[in-house]
Amino acid sequence: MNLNWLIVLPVVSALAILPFSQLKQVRSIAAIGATLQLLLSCVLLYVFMQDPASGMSGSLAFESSYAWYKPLHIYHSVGVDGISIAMIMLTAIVVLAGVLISWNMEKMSREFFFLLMLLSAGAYGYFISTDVFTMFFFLELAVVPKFLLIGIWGSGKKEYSATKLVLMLMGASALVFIGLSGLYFNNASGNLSFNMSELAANPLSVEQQKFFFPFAFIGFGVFTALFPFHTWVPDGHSSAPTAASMFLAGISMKLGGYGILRVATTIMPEAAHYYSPYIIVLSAIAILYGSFATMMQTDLKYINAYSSVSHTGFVLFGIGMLTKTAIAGAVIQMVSHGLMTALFFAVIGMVYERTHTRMVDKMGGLLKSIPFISTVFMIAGLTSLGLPGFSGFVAEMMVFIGSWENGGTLHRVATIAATASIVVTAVYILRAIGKVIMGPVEHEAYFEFKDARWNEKSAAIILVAAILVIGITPFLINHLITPGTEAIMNKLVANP
Amino acid sequence: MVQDFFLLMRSELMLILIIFGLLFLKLGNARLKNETVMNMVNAVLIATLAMGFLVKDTGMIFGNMFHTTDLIRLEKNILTLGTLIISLQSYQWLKAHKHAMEFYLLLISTLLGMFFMLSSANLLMFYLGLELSTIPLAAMVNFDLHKKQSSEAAFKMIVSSAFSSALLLFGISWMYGIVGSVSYSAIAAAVTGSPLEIFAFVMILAGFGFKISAVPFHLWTADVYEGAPIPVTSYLSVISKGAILFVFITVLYSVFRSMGDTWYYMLYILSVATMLIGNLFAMRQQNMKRFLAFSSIAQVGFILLGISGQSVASSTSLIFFVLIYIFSNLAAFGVVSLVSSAYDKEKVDDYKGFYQTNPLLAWTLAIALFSLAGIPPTAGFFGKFFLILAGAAKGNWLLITIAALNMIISLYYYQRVVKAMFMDHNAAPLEKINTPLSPKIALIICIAGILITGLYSGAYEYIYQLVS
Amino acid sequence: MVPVSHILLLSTALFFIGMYGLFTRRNMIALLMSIELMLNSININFVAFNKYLWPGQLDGIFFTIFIITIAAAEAAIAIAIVINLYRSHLSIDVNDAAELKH
Amino acid sequence: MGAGSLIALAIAAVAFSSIALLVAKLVTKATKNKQKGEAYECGVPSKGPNWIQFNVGYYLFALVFLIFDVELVFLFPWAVVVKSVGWIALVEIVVFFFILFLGLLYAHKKGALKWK
Amino acid sequence: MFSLEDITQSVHNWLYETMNPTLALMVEFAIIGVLVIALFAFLGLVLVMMERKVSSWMQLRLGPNRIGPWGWFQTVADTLKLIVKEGMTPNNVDRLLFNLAPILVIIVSMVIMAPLMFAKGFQIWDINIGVLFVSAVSSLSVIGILMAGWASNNKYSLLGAMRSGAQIVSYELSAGLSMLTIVVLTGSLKVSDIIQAQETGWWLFKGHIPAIIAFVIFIIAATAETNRAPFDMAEAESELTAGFHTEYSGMKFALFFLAEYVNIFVVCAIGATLFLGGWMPFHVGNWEQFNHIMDYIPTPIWFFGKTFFLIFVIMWFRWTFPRLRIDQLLNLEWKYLLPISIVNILLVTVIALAGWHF
Repeated sequence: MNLNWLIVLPVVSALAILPFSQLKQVRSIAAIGATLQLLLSCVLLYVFMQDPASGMSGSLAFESSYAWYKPLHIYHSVGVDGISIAMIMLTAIVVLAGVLISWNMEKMSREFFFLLMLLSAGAYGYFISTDVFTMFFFLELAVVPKFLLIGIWGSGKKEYSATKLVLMLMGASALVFIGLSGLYFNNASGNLSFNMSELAANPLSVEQQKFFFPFAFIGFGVFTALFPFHTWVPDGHSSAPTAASMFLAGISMKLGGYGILRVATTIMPEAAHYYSPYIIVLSAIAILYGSFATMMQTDLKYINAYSSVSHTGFVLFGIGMLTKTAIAGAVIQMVSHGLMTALFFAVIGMVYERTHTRMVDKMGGLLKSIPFISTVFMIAGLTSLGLPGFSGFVAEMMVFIGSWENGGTLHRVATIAATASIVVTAVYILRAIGKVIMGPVEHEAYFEFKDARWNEKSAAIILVAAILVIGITPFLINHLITPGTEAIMNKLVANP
Repeated sequence: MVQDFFLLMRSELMLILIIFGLLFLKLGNARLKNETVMNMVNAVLIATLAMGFLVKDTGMIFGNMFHTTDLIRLEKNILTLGTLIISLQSYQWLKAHKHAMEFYLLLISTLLGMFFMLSSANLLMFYLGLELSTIPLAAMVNFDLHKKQSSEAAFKMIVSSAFSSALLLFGISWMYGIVGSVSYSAIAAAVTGSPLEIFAFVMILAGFGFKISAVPFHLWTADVYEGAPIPVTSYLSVISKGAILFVFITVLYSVFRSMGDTWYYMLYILSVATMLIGNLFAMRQQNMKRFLAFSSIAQVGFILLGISGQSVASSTSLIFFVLIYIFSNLAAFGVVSLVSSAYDKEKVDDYKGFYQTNPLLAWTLAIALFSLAGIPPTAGFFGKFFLILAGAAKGNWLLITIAALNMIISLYYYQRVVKAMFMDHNAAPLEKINTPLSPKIALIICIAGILITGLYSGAYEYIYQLVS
Repeated sequence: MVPVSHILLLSTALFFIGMYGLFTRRNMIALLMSIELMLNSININFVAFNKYLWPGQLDGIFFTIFIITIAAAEAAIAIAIVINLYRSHLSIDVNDAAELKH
Repeated sequence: MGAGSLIALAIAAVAFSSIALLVAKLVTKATKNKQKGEAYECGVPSKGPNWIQFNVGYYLFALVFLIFDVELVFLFPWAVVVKSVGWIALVEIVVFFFILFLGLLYAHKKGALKWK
Repeated sequence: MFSLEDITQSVHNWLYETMNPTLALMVEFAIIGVLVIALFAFLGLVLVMMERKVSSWMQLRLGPNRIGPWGWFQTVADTLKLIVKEGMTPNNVDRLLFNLAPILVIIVSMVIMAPLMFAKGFQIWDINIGVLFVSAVSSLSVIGILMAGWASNNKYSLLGAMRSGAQIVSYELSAGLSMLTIVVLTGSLKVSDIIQAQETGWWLFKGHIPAIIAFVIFIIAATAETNRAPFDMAEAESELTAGFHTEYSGMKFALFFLAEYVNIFVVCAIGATLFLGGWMPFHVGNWEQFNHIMDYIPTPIWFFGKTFFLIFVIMWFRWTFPRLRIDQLLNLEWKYLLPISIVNILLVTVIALAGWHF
């Protein structure tokens, strides 16, 4: 199977949107495109699982390579392993849900869906790249659509948020770029190369790793809301339109974690060991800070945004622990958080559309007027809280177990501190659910509300289904990602 | 010999043909419409461009003063293409201008000067080409005769260009004293890096610094760019700068190759200063032309960084970047020019809500700005990435970090314009602008260039193959 | 015969006097004259080098002739611009030409 | 005699004129008069600034002259060697003059050579 | 054949034998200075007198006739008068420039003497770019004139100076081009070479039509360059009082006056050198006897004779042609003389290359 279809499909659907200007035409094209993407991802998953030779052996599958900038040794090479496929599935699901949620986007609909498709192209391209240059290309490709999506369709202080987001993310890519060029020039083979497997086979000297690892790590880390650089997350998420929030929190934040796994830890394993304590400390701070900050919030979007900081903290936390279970947990947390937060933002969007407010204090008793939406809201909240049966539980559990495997004192202390955040999470989630869903109905007008339309329902159902699949049958996803994580672990173990 | 002459100098001869044709038309009392003149010139420019690609040949004529290689031919073609785009874009402005023919006379003369400059194998030839390309430019800057600003800019332009020529010549004269020849090959063979040679080189470098407006030699740039008519501004910022850069790289790489270590540090300092100052000043500009002027200064900083790499990849990236820069900057200037000629508005604030009324132009400008900022999938990303990569080959990571941070600063001010167009509210945005055919074609070429040049690597590989 | 170093001293002094004039004078014509001074010092350089050090080739003399010509062309354009400027500003003082300031 | 003679001549000129001026100064008697220092305009009192703005035509001629005078710079070396170089020198100078001539025609056409 | 060469050579040798080289050089310079100053004085007296006499003859009157025989000492008396007149400086002038201008003009006209060959072997400096030197230095005089006009702070002066500047620079072009025709024919810029090349005949006769055209143009341009009538726009006394030297009086005025006459002499000397063979005697083909007789006439007499003939021609013009208006004057140069000169120089190149001259 040619992986490039994953890039071609969204690009084609984006271009197909351009000639039309009516919302009806545009959204159906987008929906068809997103559905095809999901189907293609499913096919990919199926083929991958079925192919015993390449599929589950830990090496990359469906590899192909085209010379792009030959004099500079830049190739457009693609390949996937389990981790990538999980990310691709996540992207496909969130994109489809996002398109469905934005079904009634009246304002500049053509541009909106065009950018959405472009964004997904960037994400797919990023996840399938095995050449760090193309990876970087797609990483940056995904930034500008975000800027425009937030700046044009957003709400609140959207210009400020958009500017902040684009500057921080581009700054992050600049750091990534330095790390990448360090790899390009200094790898042990002596050839200039951007190819991941070549780079992994010819690692840098330890000194150079120590120099370049922070660039790559911090660069990717900013995408995943690494502690001092997380400030774009709350502003960006809360100002963005619903679909863009879903995308930002659901996919975009995963780009960083994925990049750290692929580039920082796999190619520079010694440095990963060396910097592990710093990563742990920073991510533990992010987890705690995120959850405490969430408690202060009364705006639903801010609640979800800050909780995202906390949740993605687990991703970095798991990676920083450098144990197999923790890394697997981090991957599952990426998927789980992607789905959960997308669902949460979707449902916040639905609520807002009806109540015209996002303030927790000003709502109440929604369950009585819009039961479907309220139920979904509750599911999202409980996933976020980490209730068994939902995906959040699996992910966090694995991260904690994996963390405990790492016997360092600092690691233990950090693990305990991070675990404590669950309690805080429970507090703010339950409070929000209690105030918004339960309790007395705030306004008479609430009874006028119509429950979710078909598009909202289907978006929610897709996401909830995915959450449940992971939550109830975690071994499936574990099975999918194990070869990938093992490959990373082998690297880490071989180069202490 | 004669055959050589016609073959090697065919681009130059075409331009001379245009110049004389226009002169004769002017002298012969021809009452042509400006549009006719423009179409004629454009047609000949296209022919020149086509001819440039036709036959491959290299050689030297005029007692080894004029040489042509495929690379030089390509550089000339790049400049011709840029000039063609500018010529198409100036339609709006020239359509009713009294002196359209003279404008083309001067324009083509400067282009001819650049061609000679590129083909020079001798500092004398280089100097002649340089002056042929700058002196008419000063007159072009003053082309809006009734505007005070225009004259002021022209005066600044001519004084600073004369001063920089003087610096350059002073260096050349010392070089001549040391080496005894002004031909590139003789100098390259004789230069060893003695203190006196370094003194001469610094003077030459300062001269070049003025021409490419590197900080601290940039003071004239913004004023001149603002005062000049927009087509001239775009010509100044793209074509003339590009030509000088092409020569600069030849001079550095083939004439002063043996002093590479010395000038690496000079370029390092120049590059950092240029990027920083250009960016910091660009941030606070309200006028689009000044803004683009300072941004072009910052771009030069990146270019210097790329040049400091001293490798085949450096030259390739430079030429590649200039090609892309032509597309990007001309697209931006094209839109600014349309707006300016329609409403005489040049402030960034005037662009608020521009998207609501002129979506296509807004997108064009946005893509151009993103390309200038170096954001994928535009070609600017590739251009900038390769330049920095070329510079990074030297392993000076501090420099690379500064460059990377500067990219962020530059992104800040580029997105400011995009923000104004797409996001800011404006009760009375600029009305819909009617875009005539030729600017439209120019913009389409630019946008196509921006989108294709980067994603399709053919151009880069072609240049690389010619350079190495 | 005058030693070459004297001539070079003269030309270098002229060059920097010209540069000083360029940076300190405020009259546009004075600026142009300063530039001419610089260019002439370069001419002296070229001729001196040609005569004393490299009498074999004529490169220096050629260069001088071309510099003279081009300097004249430059001056012609510059003066034309100054006249145009004078018509609008009624002054040829650099300080009065301050439309373009940020 | 060499270049020194030029200096000798210049010194002689300065000496001659200054001696003449000095002698004149010594033998004349200066008288004071209020009207004497005024500018001479045929007895009519001078009005307005005397450094007047003169016809722009002078500038135009100066500019055209500048270009044509510089052409002479090239012609002198050319004239010396034309016989030894041969016919190609004629061809080259014809091209040179052709361009100059076009310039002159252009100036004429633009009315730069018309006294206004 | 009588020659001054022997005299100069023996003086030179004697000087170098009796004293050290530096001193000898100094003494030589002093001699040159004295000689040139003497020439100046002589020219001043003679030319002014000549002008007046020629004018009067042309107008059928006597001219100066009271002082000395036929009034010959009139100019001496005039000079004395100028010396005792007060050389005043008006109040509102730029003092430095005002006083510098006459000196500058004198310097120019004196320095320009250097390459002139007054007789066989009698020349101050046989500079190898003689013709270029003459045309370069002569254009400096316009600076003195502009200086005087500007410094005077007088409307008439300024106008006169501007007119004179425009006129001089314009006509310099065709003067230079016509000089070049001879350079093309000779292949040298050296005055002695040019004269030597005319041993077999003067260029005016040898050079066919182009030389004649060039000669005519040269004479016209020379008249204009020296601000002589009919090109005396600059000091058109009926409209501008006295042009650029309106404010000058006494000795300063005298210096201008002197320089003007010396300039007439210089341009005529150049004309004589280039077209009429300088000190070369008049030879006709192979009339050996005639040529021999001509050779007996001393070379300075040939030179001064030719020069004064040209001066006479220029003075003749004054009373023959009416004064031109400034537009006519510039038209004549830019629309007629310059194109003709350009065509002429091409023509002479063809002749020189084809060897059609004698």
